Amino acid sequence: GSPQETAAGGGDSAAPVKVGLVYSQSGPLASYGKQYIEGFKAGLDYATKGTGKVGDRKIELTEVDDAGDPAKAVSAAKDLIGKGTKILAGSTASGVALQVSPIAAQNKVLFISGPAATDAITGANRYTFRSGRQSYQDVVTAKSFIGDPTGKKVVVFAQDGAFGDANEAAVKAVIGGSGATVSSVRAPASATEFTPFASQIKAAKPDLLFVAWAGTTAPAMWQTLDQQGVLSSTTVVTGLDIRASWPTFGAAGSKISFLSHYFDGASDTEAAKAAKAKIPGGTLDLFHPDGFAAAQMVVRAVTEGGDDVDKMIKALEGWSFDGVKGPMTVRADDHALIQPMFQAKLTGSGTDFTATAEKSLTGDEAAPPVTRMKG
Amino acid sequence: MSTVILLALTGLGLAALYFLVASGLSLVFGLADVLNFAHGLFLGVGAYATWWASGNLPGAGPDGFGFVLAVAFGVAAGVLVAVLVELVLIRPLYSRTIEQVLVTVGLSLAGVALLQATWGADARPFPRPGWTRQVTGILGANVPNAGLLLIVAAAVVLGALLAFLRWTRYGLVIRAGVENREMVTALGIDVRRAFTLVFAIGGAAAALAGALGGVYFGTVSPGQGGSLLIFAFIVVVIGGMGSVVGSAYAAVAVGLLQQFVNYYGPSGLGDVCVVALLAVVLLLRPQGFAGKVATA
Amino acid sequence: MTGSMVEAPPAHVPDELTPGRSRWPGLRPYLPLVALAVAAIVPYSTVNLPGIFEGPLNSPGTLQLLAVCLVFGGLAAGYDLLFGRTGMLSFGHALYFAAGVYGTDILVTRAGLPLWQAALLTITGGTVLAALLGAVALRTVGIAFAMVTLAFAQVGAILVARDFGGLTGGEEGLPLDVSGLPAALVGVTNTVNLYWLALAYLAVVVFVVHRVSGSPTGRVLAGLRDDERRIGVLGLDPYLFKLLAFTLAGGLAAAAGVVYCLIVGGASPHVTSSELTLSLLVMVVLGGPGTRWGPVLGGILYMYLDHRLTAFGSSETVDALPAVLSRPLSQPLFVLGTVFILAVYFFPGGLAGLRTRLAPLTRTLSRRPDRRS
Amino acid sequence: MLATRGLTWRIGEVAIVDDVAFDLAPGEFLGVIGPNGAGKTSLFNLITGLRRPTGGRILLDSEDITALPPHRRARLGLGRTFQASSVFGSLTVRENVRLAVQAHRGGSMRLWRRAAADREVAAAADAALDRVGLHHRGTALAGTLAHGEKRKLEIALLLAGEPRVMLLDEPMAGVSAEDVPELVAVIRSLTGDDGRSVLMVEHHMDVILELADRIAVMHHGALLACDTPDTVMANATVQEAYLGEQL
Amino acid sequence: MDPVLTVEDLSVRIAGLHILQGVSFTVAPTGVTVLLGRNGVGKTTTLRAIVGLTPRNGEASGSIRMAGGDLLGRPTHRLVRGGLGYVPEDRDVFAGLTVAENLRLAERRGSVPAYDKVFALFPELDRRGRQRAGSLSGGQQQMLAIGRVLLNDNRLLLVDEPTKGLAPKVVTEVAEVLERVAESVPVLLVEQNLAVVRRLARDAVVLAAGRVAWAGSATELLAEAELTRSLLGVGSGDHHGTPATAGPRKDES
Ligand SMILES: Nc1ncnc2c1ncn2[C@@H]1O[C@H](COP(=O)(O)OP(=O)(O)OP(=O)(O)O)[C@@H](O)[C@H]1O
Ligand SMILES: Nc1ncnc2c1ncn2[C@@H]1O[C@H](COP(=O)(O)OP(=O)(O)OP(=O)(O)O)[C@@H](O)[C@H]1O
Ligand SMILES: CC(C)C[C@H](N)C(=O)O
Ligand SMILES: [Mg+2]
Ligand SMILES: [Mg+2]
Repeated sequence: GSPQETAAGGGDSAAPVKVGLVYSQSGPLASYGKQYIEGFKAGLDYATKGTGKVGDRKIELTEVDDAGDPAKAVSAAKDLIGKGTKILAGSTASGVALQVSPIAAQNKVLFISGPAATDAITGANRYTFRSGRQSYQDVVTAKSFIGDPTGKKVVVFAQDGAFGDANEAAVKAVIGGSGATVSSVRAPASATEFTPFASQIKAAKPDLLFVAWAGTTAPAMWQTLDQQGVLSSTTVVTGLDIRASWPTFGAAGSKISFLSHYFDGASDTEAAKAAKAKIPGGTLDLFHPDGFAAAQMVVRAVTEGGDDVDKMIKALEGWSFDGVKGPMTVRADDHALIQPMFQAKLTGSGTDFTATAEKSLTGDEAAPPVTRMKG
Repeated sequence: MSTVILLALTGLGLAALYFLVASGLSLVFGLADVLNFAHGLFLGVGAYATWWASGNLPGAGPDGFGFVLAVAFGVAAGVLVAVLVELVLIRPLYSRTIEQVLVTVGLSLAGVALLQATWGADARPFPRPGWTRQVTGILGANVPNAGLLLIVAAAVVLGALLAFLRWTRYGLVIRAGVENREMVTALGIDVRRAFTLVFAIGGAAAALAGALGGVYFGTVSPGQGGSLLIFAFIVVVIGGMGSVVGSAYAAVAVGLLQQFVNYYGPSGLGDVCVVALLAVVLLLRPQGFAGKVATA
Repeated sequence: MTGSMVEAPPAHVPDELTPGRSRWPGLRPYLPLVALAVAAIVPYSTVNLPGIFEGPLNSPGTLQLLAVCLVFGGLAAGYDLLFGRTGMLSFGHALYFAAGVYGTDILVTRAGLPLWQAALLTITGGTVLAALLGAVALRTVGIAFAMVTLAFAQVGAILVARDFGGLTGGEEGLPLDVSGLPAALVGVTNTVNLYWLALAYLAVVVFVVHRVSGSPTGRVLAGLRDDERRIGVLGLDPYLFKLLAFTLAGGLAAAAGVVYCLIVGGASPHVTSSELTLSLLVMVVLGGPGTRWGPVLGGILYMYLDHRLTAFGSSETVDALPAVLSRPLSQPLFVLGTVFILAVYFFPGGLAGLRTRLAPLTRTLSRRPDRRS
Repeated sequence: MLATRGLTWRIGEVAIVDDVAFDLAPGEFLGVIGPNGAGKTSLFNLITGLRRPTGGRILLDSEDITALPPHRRARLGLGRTFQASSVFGSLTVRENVRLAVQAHRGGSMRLWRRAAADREVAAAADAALDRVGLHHRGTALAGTLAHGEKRKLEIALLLAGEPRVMLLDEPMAGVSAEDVPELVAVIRSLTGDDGRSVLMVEHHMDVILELADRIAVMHHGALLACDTPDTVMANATVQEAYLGEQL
Repeated sequence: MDPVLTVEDLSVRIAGLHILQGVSFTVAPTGVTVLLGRNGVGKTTTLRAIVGLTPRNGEASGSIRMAGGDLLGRPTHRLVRGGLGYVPEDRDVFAGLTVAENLRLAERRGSVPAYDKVFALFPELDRRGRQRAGSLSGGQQQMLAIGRVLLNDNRLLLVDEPTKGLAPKVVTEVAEVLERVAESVPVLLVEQNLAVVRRLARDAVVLAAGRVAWAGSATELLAEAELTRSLLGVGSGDHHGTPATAGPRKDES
């Protein structure tokens, strides 16, 4: 054999289409991964009308666990590409998405990023698409809570690192750009005691507090903000995480204004009904729509492009479709996924909480600014 | 002014949490000479067992006596696991310190993964009495009751450990046993039992820390123990390995430093300061604050 | 007691300092070269090893996995220069590896330097960093030394996570900008070149470590491991030699970082974690500290398991088991952790000790036919 | 050759070594005796630099070496053995001695040479092993040696460094009666060569009396007497505090 | 009289080395039985096998009987509680504990510790109760090591090189103490100092090459110059360990 040889992508019109899904089956983001794959399977079923086939060609899924580690994801991606896979999807974590995306570009295969929220994936290169929302869309939704921002004082409370940086930058651009003064309080992601930060926030007396915090310390953080009177003194906005996390907000939950990517009941589309019917448990959650949309995009790409990645890209660019959340559009310029976003309220107590939609933003209302395609 | 009080008291709460985690670690490390990376697992076991008991154990619950019962169950579970670990895994490896470290590393990986396999990776809300969510006004500062609970618990644990070391023969046996196990046996003492006891106490302290940590964080998740462990290690080392009192001082220093720097300094500096404190203490006084090994 | 963790990495006589006792004394020195040659032509083989690798040996996925394993084999061998051969327990070795990974990535991606310059600068920088931090940390010994190195590495981890000036990409990491890289290192079809690069790195490390251990300096390092005070009384400055070992190991780790960055195509904060140092320790002890091949094998095996267990966890065999078994088994870390524990019990002295442990067995096995006849 | 002036080491209030002054002439063999805990080993530790004195000076060839680290002193020709055998346990006996030879001859900071290829080092090491009668044990791991063999290896390590001043700390302790004469002969030969001096702590009085030119007596950290064997043995305090009633 | 201890065909292997290869001897119910032999012959190994301290990587076989029961394989702490006192070769006092704590540790359950007896023998230990054992001089440490064993009633004492590294005066003191102890408890003693042996020993066992080379009356062994030379490698006149010039020598006991 030759060391440079890779398996040929099947040009055979009846050969199965290989789709590689690299996502977190284990590791800290395993539950996001689980929703993603359930959503994907439901979406595939929906888009192929239950056949699992595009034309005569079966869609053959290969699932690989990356455990949230980019190195493992890259290995898996190379392995899949080497075996002739032309379509990669998955990436639960932003770090994974960012490192798999260049691999896809280098090898000219399609990559549809999953729940990873990082803005940097939008416009990363022409081979990279996304099936979920991005931080910017979160922030635009947050802005809708304060009406006219002119002259208002906004504080961002975010963890150190890229996720926090991205959110802070987005708030400065979106809300600061329309007249508000934006300042930030940052804390290490590993912090366990939040009183100093709560005190700093309180001292700043904001009109709106935007919180970008992911991780297991979130409940302690909310409790401290509540105890120190931050939640009752101002409008506090944050993203609504998966269902399992709702009870951890405790009493603080009802004092927060949530922006939401998705929760069960936020929409009542055909796709949502189909997804609900298909997934185990019958209750939709945060990242089911991402998997569902990814499958819809895969089917579209294969239907229009066959084995030709360039054609797949053409077929996806500018494509509008009805996803779980509602109408979605793959923006041709930078492959942002334009999609509706929601405002939500959390009610309930103990372990029993429900989210209700207060308002929904259309895709265009929540659209991120166009970025330049980098590669 | 009230900010300073608030920061000081919450800093002490944090210190108490560090101490609770570190005390067991310090005891096991200082007395049994085992650098126990599985301590985080004991923590997790305590937290999850408390959580489980409060939902499933008859009589246990999130409030009042039920809560005490749940915590007691959690502590018992921590003791059980620690004793099993000592008997099955550590005992055959005494005097092979590096191997012991490896086994505890392996155990921490496997154990936490097992918790995750059983109860999932996501944080679960932790059942706790309503008053622990409230605050108490002290000199104009709203001090969280959970923090005060931690401080009280830490003081009790400190007192109990000191009493154990000072007034029982076990303290003596174990201190001697670390120096020379064989010679303790040659004096007619079953030193293995004493070491199992140290693990049991370490496990109990860890499980209590896990349960009270659950109260403090409001949630329980598989990785919680591990993330606290690194600070606990720092506390143990700064305090002088194996000195329980030293750990208490070190915990207070670390907790307050972190809290105040986080408020007055730029973000992230709190952690850096703690790490710097560790480096400075060790460079100036390699034996740590207390400077004496395996003492009360 | 304070130093007891470090006193005795299970003692092994360095291979290099003992006379060989081989059955084919003439062939023995060439075995490593034979092994190297075999490893070098692996990419030409289409052999399929089902269950062991996903695809044939020459498939990109397999080569990528092998490349990662080889780099870690080398990294572990370099770490063993500290731990197994000099008796220094550093908990912060990940820092120098991370410096290699992030250094290359930042210099290539952010500063736009050509690869060779970036690599050179990074390795030099990593070595200097190790020398500087080592100079401070070596004022302590034993557990204190372990903790000071841990503290330094922790600061590194915090800095990377803080993402100053967007330089490191924080928790998301920093993908490598390949536009300026030699074409031979880019693209899945060129994975084989990365494999060869990793193999070359491993070969260099093994050669360096072997050479150094067998040198007059290596003799001093071995002495340091046993009795530092005695070395001083013999007229040698222990500090200097320890610093030398620390710096050399740091440089080798930085070089590993460069190669790893190319193989993985980016940097992520995983490489800064103290768990990485801990796993280096596991690799070395798993393999056999102070032996020539032990740490290499340990590193390779560890990384192999680390990567492959995720596949094992999601395989159908595991899924088919009852939930009590399949749930834990589908957690790669559960299996990895269990493997360590078992390894500690069943291979004391590491893989390298296996030969001696198996000796009685092989002897009885080979004797049996005689007796029957 | 070697001298101390007012050498003192205190831990807290207690003087472990108390204002010790003595002179060691070239070629002289000075025995050091004194009750257990008198500070003999501590004195050695101060002279070789393993401990820092809290007062006083140490002179080697009239040069003040008080502030030098142990390895610098060794380079100046100061060698010692340890009371509790301290050999490189995981190295072979031969490697132990080669290391000592190499440390003495320089060239230890050579990363890229083959240590085994240095014939001169090997030859010198073998000569030292021969001299203590350990040649046949060359390939054994030093850690597995029996007690008496370790004592001999200690002396071989000392010889390998060709020191001008040798400090021996209880070389006979625990050596079986059978091996004593042999070891005594080796130690006796130490001073035979060109003006080397020896300082030896020993509790076996017959050995001391056989070897020493002068005897120094330490008690409670201080130097009680330093004189010819006969004078010292006749000293009433020495009799009372050290020798006691004989068996 | 029946022996208090009977060792039969004792073999010990450590790390693959066959250190004891079938050692058999008995210890008389009164007085001191001394175990002699060159460095590394296995004297310490023998004592340790008797109290069940054969290291992990070693194994002992054969039989060690005391008052009928076989000791081999029983855990050390049981043996010691059953009345076997052991004074190890390197004293092994707990350096970090005080003298009083060292003694307290040696108290055995179910018997009243005989502090009076110990302090009568070693008044020094009483005076230095609060001192850390690690800061005691070598001789004081040796006294502590012996004292903590004497705190309890024993049926047999195993004492390994109690005079190693001790000043001549202390050697005499230790020998006197052992002499007095041996009046009530049988002692198995390992000793290199022939003067001490001469004074204390009633019976002698000589080990060579992992086996018993000679056993019998100690006086007989030391009286015959040829025997002493061939077994112990020293002329009987060479009283190693005693000053050649000083003081009148006491009569041999
Ligand atoms: N680091 C230390 N801390 C406290 N005390 C010490 C220290 N080092 C030595 N000492 C004490 O100093 C005294 C002198 O000890 P040293 O070892 O020098 O005695 P020595 O004369 O060599 O005795 P021996 O003949 O028993 O070997 C002893 O009482 C000892 O306990
Ligand atoms: N743990 C061990 N591992 C390897 N070898 C050992 C071990 N313990 C003892 N030996 C070996 O067993 C032999 C007998 O040792 P032992 O200590 O019993 O001798 P001894 O007669 O007491 O000698 P000495 O007079 O020097 O105290 C020696 O060769 C020693 O090296
Ligand atoms: C909190 C989550 C929405 C984070 C997201 N999956 C990311 O990794 O960016
Ligand atoms: Mg001494
Ligand atoms: Mg012995």
